Amino acid sequence: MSAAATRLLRDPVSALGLAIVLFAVFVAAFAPQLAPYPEDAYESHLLQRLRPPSAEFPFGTDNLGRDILSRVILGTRSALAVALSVVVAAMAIGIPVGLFAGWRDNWVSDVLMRVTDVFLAVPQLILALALGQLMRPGIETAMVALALTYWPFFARTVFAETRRLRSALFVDALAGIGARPSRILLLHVLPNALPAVLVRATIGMGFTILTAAILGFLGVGAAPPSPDWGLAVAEARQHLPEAWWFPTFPGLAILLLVLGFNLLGDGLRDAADPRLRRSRR
Amino acid sequence: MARFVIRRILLALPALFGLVVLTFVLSRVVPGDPAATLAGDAATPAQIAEIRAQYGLDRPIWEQAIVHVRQVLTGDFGRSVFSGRPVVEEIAFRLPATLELTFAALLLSTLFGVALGLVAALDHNGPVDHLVRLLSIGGLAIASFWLAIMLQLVFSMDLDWLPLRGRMDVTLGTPPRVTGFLLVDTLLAGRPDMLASALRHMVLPAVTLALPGLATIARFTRSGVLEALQKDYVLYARAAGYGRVRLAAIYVLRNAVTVTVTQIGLLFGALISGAVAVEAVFDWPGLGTYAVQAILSSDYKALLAVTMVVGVVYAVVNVAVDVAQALIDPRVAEEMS
Amino acid sequence: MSDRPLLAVENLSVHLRTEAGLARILDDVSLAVPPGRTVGVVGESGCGKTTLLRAILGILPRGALIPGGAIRFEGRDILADRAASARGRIGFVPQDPYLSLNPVFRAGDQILEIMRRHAPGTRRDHRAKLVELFRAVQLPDAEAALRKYPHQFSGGQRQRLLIAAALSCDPALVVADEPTTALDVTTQREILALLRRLAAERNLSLLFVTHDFGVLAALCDAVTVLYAGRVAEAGPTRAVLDDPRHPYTRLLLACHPDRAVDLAGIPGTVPAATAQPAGCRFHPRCPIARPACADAPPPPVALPGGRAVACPHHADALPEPALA
Amino acid sequence: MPEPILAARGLVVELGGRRGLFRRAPAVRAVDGVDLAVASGETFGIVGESGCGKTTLARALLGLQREAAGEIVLEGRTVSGHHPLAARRMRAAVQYVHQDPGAALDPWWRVGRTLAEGLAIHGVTDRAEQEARIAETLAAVGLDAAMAQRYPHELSGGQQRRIGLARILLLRPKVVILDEPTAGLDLSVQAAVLRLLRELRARFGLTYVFISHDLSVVRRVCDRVAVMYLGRIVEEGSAATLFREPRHPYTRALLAAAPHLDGRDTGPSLPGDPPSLRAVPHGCRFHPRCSMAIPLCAAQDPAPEPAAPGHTVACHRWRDAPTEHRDAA
Repeated sequence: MSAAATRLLRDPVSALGLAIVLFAVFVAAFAPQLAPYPEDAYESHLLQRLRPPSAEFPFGTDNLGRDILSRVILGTRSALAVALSVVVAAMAIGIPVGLFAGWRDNWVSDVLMRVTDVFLAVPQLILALALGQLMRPGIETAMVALALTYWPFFARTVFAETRRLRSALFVDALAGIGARPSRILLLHVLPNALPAVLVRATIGMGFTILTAAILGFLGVGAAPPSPDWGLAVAEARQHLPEAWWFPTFPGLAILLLVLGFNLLGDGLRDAADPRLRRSRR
Repeated sequence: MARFVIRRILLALPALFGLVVLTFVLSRVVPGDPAATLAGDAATPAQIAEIRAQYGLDRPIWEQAIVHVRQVLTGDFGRSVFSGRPVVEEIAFRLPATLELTFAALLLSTLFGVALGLVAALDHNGPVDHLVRLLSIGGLAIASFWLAIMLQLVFSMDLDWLPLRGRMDVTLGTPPRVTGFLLVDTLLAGRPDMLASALRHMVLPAVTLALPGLATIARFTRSGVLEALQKDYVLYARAAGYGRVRLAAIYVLRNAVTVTVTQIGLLFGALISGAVAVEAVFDWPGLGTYAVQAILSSDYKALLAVTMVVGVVYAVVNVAVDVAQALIDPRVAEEMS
Repeated sequence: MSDRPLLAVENLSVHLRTEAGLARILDDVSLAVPPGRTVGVVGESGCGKTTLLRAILGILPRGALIPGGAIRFEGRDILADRAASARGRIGFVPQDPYLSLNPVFRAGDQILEIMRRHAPGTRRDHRAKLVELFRAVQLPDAEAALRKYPHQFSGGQRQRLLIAAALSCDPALVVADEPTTALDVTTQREILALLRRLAAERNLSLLFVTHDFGVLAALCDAVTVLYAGRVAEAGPTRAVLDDPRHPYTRLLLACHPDRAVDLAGIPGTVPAATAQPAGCRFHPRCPIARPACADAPPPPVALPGGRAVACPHHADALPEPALA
Repeated sequence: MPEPILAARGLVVELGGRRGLFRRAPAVRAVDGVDLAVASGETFGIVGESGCGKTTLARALLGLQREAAGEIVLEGRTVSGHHPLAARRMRAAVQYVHQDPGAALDPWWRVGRTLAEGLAIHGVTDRAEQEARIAETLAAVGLDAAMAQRYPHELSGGQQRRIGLARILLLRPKVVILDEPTAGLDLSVQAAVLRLLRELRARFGLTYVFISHDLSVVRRVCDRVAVMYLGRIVEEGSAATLFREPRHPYTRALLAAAPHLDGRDTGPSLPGDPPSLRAVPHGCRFHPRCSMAIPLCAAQDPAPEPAAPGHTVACHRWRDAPTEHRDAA
């Protein structure tokens, strides 16, 4: 494990990803302290609307005169919180499903994987939109919808890993010395599948932030006056091309955070994959 | 081969049936009263009851399920709440626009993605490789709706090189609708000016939509080529004196694209998702804008139909992907039978 | 034909840059393959036999250095002169028939591509010749075999395909890398018999790399024994097997189940290529090593009968426990 | 012959049979009616080419693969007819060493933890006792106790084989099934491993079932040998007799094919590849490749019959085969 961590940090690209993610976590944790105008989350100042970037407002102000930098900082917290809850919830469903379906080879596992396939057959966004619409739009609904659409990815990943490990020689050897399936699954298969799950989760964080932003942009996620990044981009559309800074900075925030998770995920994948490990030397 | 195709189509049917069931379950299991949701916030109990009766929500659940399945199988999705026209008709009108856009994007991402992935793999750990790696990670990090707006800002509003929105210059009118695919219809109408306009309108949406796919394809092609290059048969081919170009561009690439082709199938879902946002920004009159409209106006039937149509398209694409794979790698078809 | 060898490896050294330092994989290796003869190269894993073969075929991995030596084929140095590259004139039979053919192309097309680059004639000529070759290697239904994919052949048939590929450009020399290791014994025997027959019929020279002394005995006229990148001993196969002279060869043959009086093994392990001992590379494991053995690599000593051994103490008896 | 420690009667093992929701895979009989008896303290060799069912037979004896029919008797007790977990518990006296013991270790666990786990599964949970037994066993296989702190990938091939043996020996088995214990090893390492196996057998009073395709090794280390072809044992006898006077045509072909140091050419070769288990020939399974086949061979499956005391052959024509005395090499 420590060897993998060293390898990860030695790779400049994934180290950069880790730095971005840690930075975002820091910003989210101290958002009220870091934001120049923390009250701008909800207050509006119509006299100073749509000001271009300046020393006073580094990212400019929006259509309600709110400081965009402050709102970008404040939006980090909800972006991370949404992504984390969605990924954790998706893991809570997907891992047990994948583990069971991968380990057993009967009609139940067939049914589980068919259900997973069906979920995968509908584009996530459409499914999330449909779910969101059926249960009153809002950020909580969006989170439930995203979790319900993302778990199949974990199920697939864990299924594939479990199938691979099930025929691994060391699992066979454990069965050979009389180990119970529960021991093999929990102490051996699951830990061996974890690197793949971790990679999937990291990438899932980035993916969820993106999708949540799309939902916000389309008006079925976060609702005003929440400092949601996607929502901000949507609000900015009416004020183009004059207020170019208005959509630019929230969008860059999305890009940076998602990039951080993707870089980290990519590095983790290489660190965890022994085949690529060899080729990257 | 024909047997393989038929078999593959038959295998897709359970998944489609599962989708029908899933849409039903989701629409009934979700918290809250769907009738109340459909009726809107200001509805009176009487209105809610009316809607419940109208949608058959007051019947026993199994009866609802049978009605649902029968309606979906016969393509009877009812009328849109929003426009009052049959949902099927509306979708038939909009589907070609979305397909045209997604296929254009797919073409762009496949062509450039495969080329970039190949070049990166051949320059393993070199500067080109790092650049493509960054691009392939960055391409997946950009929110499509934001990229669309930024491109509009630069290329339409600022530079005024490309049209801002829509599928066609309004002053040109529209060609007679034959296929619904504008690129085809303008050609059939013999209107090169219209074709040019349609192409110009397509550039920004297609590029926006293509970027994530390009990133994915470049990434998988790269790793596929790298993996194939390590195989014994490559060493053997080198020892036997294959030419370098042929080795990389044909011999190895064909093995690598089996992975890529699978990704194209999976990508199609992401493309449709992306199309929702991209169509919204570019006012593209396709399924994506229709879906958003349906959501914002709580048009349950329209949304159900969109979900089903997208599921069917997705299934068709994946059957095509499997057939393509069987054509590339003869072992695939034999494993199936 | 003169007695000039068809292939001569002269004082070849191959080093490889690795993370652990410079790996001296081959050091001052010489061997010769006379026309029409079958020469074996034998040794345990890590002895450098695969690298030797890759150097001859011109497919050394990236990062490989050739600090010295030459490989002459038909008189020309194919290491120094890329234009003299002997592809086509040197056929290659790889180790693993299951992995050496690209699964997504027809086996016949893969061989025709080699012929397109290295054999004269039209595609039609090539096809006709290939069918004839398929018959020569006893592939069932030669015409149909052209159209089949690799996975549609059994392991033994695939190795026949690869032998046909090796012969497709009328080579003077065929280089084979343990071509029977992946096969069952009955199939191995057939492939060995086929190689023997083809070599005789076509007056081919054969360079055969193996770790199996039994295969060596069945096929090769002469043998070169490698240890840790150096030649330990060379000579006619029967003579070397019946009366090995290098301490390594003697100990190794004593480990063979057909021969071992007792299963002794050899103390120690083969050194890593990045940490080769000074002097004779076998001396840390050698029961008759003397202090001087650690000073300089022993030069080969010529023995009667065309033999050579890289050990000045080859005449000494091994102590009893080692050959107990 | 003394009372066997491990015996099988009419053992049938089917592989790959599965009923899913949408597919049904037919089963193949990888082992089809095998009788064998392993005497206590001997090394019983099973030889055959790839796909002959020797590994499946071993896994069935072990209990990892449930038998479709037949009976397995261990130390006089019938231990067949149970699902794998119960079968393994019942047959704790039988243990198995994989062909690639390095891959048989969990890559994320230190070797010591893996060794202790085996003890824990078998009810030895006291830390001190675990450690004492591990140290003792590591010494027995010629490894330093510090080796327990290593991860599997930090071990050499020879060390991995020794750890694989230690892991089994900790459980105090009586019968050890060795699956290709020398495959992929260099000659000098192979000799050391074989020597270690012999020492351990003497020291712990073990019985070996030795699966190998290397006839030279089998001849060297086994007391008795069974030759398998397409899921059947076609000949069985003492190693000395079987190698000197092979009776079954397949055994003859197999022995003739094995290369020898003396390089002699040994008779005609065996044409063709072994047929697939999915298309087992009628009658004698070997008859399509047999040079001595007569119409009877295609019609009737030969039953094993004694050719000499302790030597059985399943062939209609073994009496007609030329008796060829092979010299001992």
